[in-house]
Amino acid sequence: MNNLKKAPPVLILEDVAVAYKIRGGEIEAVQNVSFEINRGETHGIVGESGCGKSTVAWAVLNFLGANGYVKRGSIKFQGQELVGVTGEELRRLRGDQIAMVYQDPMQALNPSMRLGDQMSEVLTVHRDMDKKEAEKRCIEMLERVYMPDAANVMNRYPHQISGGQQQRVVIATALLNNPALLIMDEPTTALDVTVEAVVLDLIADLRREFDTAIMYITHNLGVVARVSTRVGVMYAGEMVERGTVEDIYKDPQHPYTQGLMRCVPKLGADKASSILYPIRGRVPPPNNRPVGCVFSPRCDYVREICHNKRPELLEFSSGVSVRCHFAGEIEADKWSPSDDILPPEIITDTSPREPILKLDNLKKYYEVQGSSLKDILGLGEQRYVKAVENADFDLPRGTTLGVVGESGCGKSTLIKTIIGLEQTTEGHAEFMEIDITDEISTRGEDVIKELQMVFQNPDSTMNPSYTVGQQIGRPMKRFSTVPKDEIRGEVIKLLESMRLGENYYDRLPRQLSGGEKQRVGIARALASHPNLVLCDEPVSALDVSVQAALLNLLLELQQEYDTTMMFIAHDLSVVRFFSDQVAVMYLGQIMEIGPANAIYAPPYHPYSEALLSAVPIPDPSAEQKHIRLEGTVPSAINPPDGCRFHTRCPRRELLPDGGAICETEMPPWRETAEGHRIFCHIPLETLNTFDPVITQKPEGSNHVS
Amino acid sequence: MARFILRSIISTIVTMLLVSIALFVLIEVGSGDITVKILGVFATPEQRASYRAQLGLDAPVWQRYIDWLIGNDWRAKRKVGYPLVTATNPQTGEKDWYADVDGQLTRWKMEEGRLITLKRQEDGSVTSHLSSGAWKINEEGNEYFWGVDTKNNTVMWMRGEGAEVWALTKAGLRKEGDGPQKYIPLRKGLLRGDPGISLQYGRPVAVTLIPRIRNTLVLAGVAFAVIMPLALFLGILAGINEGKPLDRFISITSLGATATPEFVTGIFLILIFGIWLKWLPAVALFTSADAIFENPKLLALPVLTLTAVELGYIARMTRASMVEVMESDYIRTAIIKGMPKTRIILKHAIRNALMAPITIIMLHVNWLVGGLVVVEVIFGYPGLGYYIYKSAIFGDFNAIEAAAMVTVAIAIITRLLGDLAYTLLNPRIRYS
Amino acid sequence: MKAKTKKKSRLQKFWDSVSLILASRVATVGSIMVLFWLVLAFISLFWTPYDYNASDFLQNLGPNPQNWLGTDHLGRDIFSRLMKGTQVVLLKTRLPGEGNIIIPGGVAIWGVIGSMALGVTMGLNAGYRGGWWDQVIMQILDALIAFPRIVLYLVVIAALGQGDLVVILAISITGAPGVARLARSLAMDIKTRDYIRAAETRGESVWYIMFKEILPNASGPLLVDGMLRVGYAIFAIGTLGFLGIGLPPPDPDWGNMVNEARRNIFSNQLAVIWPALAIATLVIGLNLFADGLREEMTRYQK
Amino acid sequence: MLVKDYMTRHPIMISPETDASEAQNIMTENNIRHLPVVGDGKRLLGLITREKLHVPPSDLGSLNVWEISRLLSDLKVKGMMVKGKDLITTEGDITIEDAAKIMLEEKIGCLPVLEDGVVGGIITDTDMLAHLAHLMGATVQGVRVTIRMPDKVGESAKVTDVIASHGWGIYGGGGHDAPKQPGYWDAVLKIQGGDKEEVVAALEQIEGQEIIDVR
Repeated sequence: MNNLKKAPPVLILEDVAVAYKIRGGEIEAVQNVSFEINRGETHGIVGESGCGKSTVAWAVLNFLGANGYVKRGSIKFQGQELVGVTGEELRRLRGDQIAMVYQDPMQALNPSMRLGDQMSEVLTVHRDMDKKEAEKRCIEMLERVYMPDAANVMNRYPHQISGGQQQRVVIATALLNNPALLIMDEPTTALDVTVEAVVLDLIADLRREFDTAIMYITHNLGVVARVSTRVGVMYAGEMVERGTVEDIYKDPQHPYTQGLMRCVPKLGADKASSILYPIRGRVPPPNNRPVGCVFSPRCDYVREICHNKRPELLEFSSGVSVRCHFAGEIEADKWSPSDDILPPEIITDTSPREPILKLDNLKKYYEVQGSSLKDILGLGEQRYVKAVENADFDLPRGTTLGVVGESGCGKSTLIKTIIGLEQTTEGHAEFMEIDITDEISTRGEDVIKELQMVFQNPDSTMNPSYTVGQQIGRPMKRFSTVPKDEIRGEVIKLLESMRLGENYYDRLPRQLSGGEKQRVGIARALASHPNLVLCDEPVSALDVSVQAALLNLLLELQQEYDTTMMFIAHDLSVVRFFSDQVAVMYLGQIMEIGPANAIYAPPYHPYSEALLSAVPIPDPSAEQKHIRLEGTVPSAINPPDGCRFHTRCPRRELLPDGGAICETEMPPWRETAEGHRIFCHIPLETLNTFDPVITQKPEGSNHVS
Repeated sequence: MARFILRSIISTIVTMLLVSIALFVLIEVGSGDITVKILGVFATPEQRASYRAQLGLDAPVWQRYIDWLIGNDWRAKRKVGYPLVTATNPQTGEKDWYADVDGQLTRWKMEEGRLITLKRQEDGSVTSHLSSGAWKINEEGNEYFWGVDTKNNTVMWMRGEGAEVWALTKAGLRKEGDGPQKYIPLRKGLLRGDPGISLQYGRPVAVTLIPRIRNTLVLAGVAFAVIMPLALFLGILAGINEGKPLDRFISITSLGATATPEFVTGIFLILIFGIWLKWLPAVALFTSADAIFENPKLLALPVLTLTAVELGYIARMTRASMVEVMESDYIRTAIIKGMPKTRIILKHAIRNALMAPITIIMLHVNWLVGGLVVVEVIFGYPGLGYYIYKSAIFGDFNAIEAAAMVTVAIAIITRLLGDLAYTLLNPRIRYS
Repeated sequence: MKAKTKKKSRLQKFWDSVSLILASRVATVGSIMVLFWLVLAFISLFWTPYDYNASDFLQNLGPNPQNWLGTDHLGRDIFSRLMKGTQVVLLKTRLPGEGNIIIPGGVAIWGVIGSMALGVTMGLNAGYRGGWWDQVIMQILDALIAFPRIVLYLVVIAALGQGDLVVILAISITGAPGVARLARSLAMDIKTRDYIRAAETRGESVWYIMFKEILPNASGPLLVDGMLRVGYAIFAIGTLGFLGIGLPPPDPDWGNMVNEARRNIFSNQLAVIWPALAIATLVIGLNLFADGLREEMTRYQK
Repeated sequence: MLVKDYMTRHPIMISPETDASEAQNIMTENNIRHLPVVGDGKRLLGLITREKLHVPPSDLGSLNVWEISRLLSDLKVKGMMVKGKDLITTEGDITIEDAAKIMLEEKIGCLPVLEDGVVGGIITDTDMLAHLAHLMGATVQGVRVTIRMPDKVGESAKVTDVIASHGWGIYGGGGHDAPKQPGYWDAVLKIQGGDKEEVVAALEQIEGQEIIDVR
């Protein structure tokens, strides 16, 4: 508003380089980073893991550990140089003028202190406020961040509140002293999408209210697009491009930014927008960065000069600055993928095929023990965690079923039950016409080898003690699918189809990157040529540029081997890209299941609709409906009666009596065309009237942040 | 929380039970013939058998275990037909067993084939008279009588068939006639405070053990009071100065002290303070069981030895825990919140840092007890450890069982306390 | 070709571990102290200055050019006895029975091997299987831990008498609970990894998973712990010897040497120092070595 | 229009231990004239202004060059700032005109604004001028007319009626007693929607009012 008077930026970084001393030398984790943040502005910093974005944050706070230091450049906060500030002066800045929120709120809070004490000390220490007054302020602040039952929360300990609430406490604490600069390092990464959406809204509100400058660090391009006004893209310790969100997303100049935009699945209106083109290679580790342009080994436009000379930062009139020798010359629309990163052509075979997996009202309950004396003596009522309730579907051969849902929705339990790691409580499961209701120890080898699994975490998917070859060869040996002396050859063949060479055979897991480990994990799952592969978030721990390559590879292999897949993910865009069928789960119950396209378009289940509107989309020009779920996911021990979603359902009012029926009766399955089923009391006619969640903004309209 | 506590208590009880069985079986079954130790290698098999019967060793193991644990007077009572009670012997101050015959404290003895009733009067004197009508008749038509003899056994005599037994007297084994056919050496059992007779001293174990326990508690208590605050302080000090010279010094010194066996430390200390400097008595001269109360200076070297060994361990634990806590995210949060260093340490770190060591320290008490054995042996300190040592060397199984159970009880109870302290310190458990 | 690369990698591995040790000053000092005694032990197999059991000299001599460390109360050369004393701790175990059968590996080593075998089996079962297995095994371990160590030694020795095997048994039993706890916590950690899930979905047997999938990844901390335990075992052997219930003659036992010298402390004060120092340096050396190694390994992980 | 909505939040602040020369630098670099001096927790201790940083020549008269430079380098903000009862502050809840009045009365160019007892922002004469410019619609395009009208009820309504009837909008403006013409009122309006001629033509129709300036 007050745009006649230009206030100086709150934070100015100029040519900052941060180095860590290690045994026998030092590593420059961050080089030549410059940017500034104004009052009331959110400046996003995006980049893949290991690109130094957190280091920048810690450098601002001068918290680089014993072996890190700012080697060059200057960091000016409110006109004063921060580099070199120590002791009392630094302590006064921290928590008062500069506050920080980081990723895991559970770790960030002291487990043995009351939340109230942890919050109020910010006031009592910095402002010398008396305890009572401070507590009052804290409660006010908690209410401002929409914390339910704020006064009560003050007396609790961190483990007694949910993750989303913990993050609110952390944010409230950071804001108590009204800091000029708030640094947020992946504040929503540990949270579920619907909670994330609420927290992101909150951050935007607070920024407006307090005029705080926010430095927002994340790897998620969608989140940045939603919260920031300007954004800097970091790669391998450098800021390669910087500008307003609109400019960067609409017309990226740096080849890396362009590549990034191409490999992120976008939850656009049509499926074509979700074709992914990975960036070849991987992010170089800090101790092994190229001499010239850091991106040169992976760049499609690389020329001689890129290998020898580091590019200067070029500034455009639009305010966008780019670190590339050929910035402005590269036209992103003329790019065409080279063969090695071309996604596989998906031949959609629409002819119906026989189901390979049939689930019939499958249930999985866990017994829980209460903590009252009665329970201990076994007199209390036996209670259950109802992890999976009435899973009921058929999976046709050769197709992929994506299962989405937030953490704790039972999607992992579902596949664990199918694969036999958990005993089914009730219901029936059949795989290739063989009963698989019981645990794996009761199954024959012929069933076991047809059912394999790919895991989430690349760091734990492989046994660190054995070589790649041994691990891929083990299933072949165990199921005797390959004669002993041919195992090596077979493993190498598999490795090659994973785009890993023979030289990987004798490597140990610690010599591989995350993406390579995941490939080996897939190879191991495919080694016995299973008919059904269950994938548990196989790409969610990987960087986007690697993720795309792996997804494409999986698709290719599925076509080659005619494998059926179940694919679990929390990321709706990945699932859409990958699946033929999608099931949406909430609190153990499948809420909606059907062909992928049908799920992402009306009619929606109210929960799917809320999920879709919560997903941050890496496209500032996309418009999303604003639906936010209130409250937290109820405990699976005592799930709500009737429809499990009724406690949070934003669409209940559409029913007579405000949806009284939802509280008492299980909803019916409502079936649309082409096998799309919705588990809801609201009649299809009404559901059909919902608008699509994601639409494209009309061209030229102002983006108001 | 109720669940956690209840669980600890149940586990404690089960543990004690398991330990007592293991201990009993190991000692009573594992150790060879105890009579070799007591009667010497020249005793005849007949003498041994007789003596074993007198000790009740001819009963099956499970029977002996139950007798040992909860006593056998309730079992003997059924045989005698009267309630069995104890009364203090005015001469020795120890308890003697009597049958309570209509309010009269009664014992019996057999003399030249005749059964004599001994009735103890109010004033402690004993009247004796013949009781020929007391005999009962069994199926085979033999006359027998179950009664309490003057050596605190419930015994069975057969009329006219006085067995020949070998009695152990101060002068050695003596053959006696008129002996009983069966013995049940009366005891109240460990749980009721009577672990039996010490074979070494010939007196009830409880009587000899209690002053020893007291002495040891004094030694351990003083040592504990010195060690705990000092060790925690040093550990925290080292932890917050991680990597600095002060930390190096504390760490290396405590490592050295911990890794040096107690007897080595003890001897070095004797050499230094007792022989070279002559500040303290080199050998603690515990002339009486109460010596430590008369001359507390005697405690100095034993306590110092224990401190040297234990201090390091606890300090190192505390240090490690402190270092871990200081590297945790919530401490980082506190620093980023601009909290002063002292506040971070006192308010944020210490409580969390003490959680882990406290359980470990409490677990470690049995290590301390182990150390006590050595320290007491070095200094000739009349405590529990020395007692166990002596009993073990002698093979005095009643004594060693009792003493070992006491140490185990101490260890387990402190562990229980540690669990409780942990519960109180850790809100995660407290509020679940 | 293949064999060659393997050989090279083994050499490489050896060099890796050496450099790991050298990287830590603490571990280096510790390994020097341990090596010193190991070398002495090997030399003593072939040569000692004098007969370790013969009273060839005057009694209670101080250090002199002939007897470097002096003589004991029976006029035996202390240095020879110290050297000889290393053998039974580190290098050999005397089996009971006829014929003086001797097997390689000292009492301390076998004791630790025993406790490792026992503890690892218990710990893996408790940690991986959980549930009732865990409850029962932990209860047994609790009972074992509740015994003060020395009391347990005393009880075992009171029950079974003296002898190398009894000492090994005592060390195994007392050490097992600690190893089991460590193995259990490692197993509980490792069993959450996805590769264990992968093995389970392959339908591997429980024993395969415990010993082939879990154990190799737990071996690092377990080995370091074992190293520490050798120290504890020597500590314990010394203590038992001191109490007069340790390793039986004829071989000299350091703890017993301390005990004997203590009785004559007024006539020869230094005699007590040498064996005491020997025990202390060996134990401290092993401790430093293990400690430094552990620190270096965790730094590697970071 | 309250102070808290128009003040500068998160002003640059310095600690009392800052060197005077450093303070001078900060002011020059960031082109500002006032710096609140705060302790831990942004508790206001004083205010330093450019004028306050000038060392009176009389203090320097008797010193040589070296002594002067030493004196200057030793000067801390602490000793030079406005403090105690000379330090005038305000709360965020007062109106902007009240703040202007205070500044006029006290002849100061800057008011630190306290929120919860700590510095929440500052409002300066520059802010006031910017505010005035905004009020008058200086930041928007449009026709600026000054109309002189009798000082009585209902006159403004005539103007707004005319503007509304043409579908135009008022994007700023204000009023003042007509200089040297008692009983009259000068109203300034920034009007968007019509061009100059249209606006003049329309407003001229109003009886008893006179357009005295159009631009």
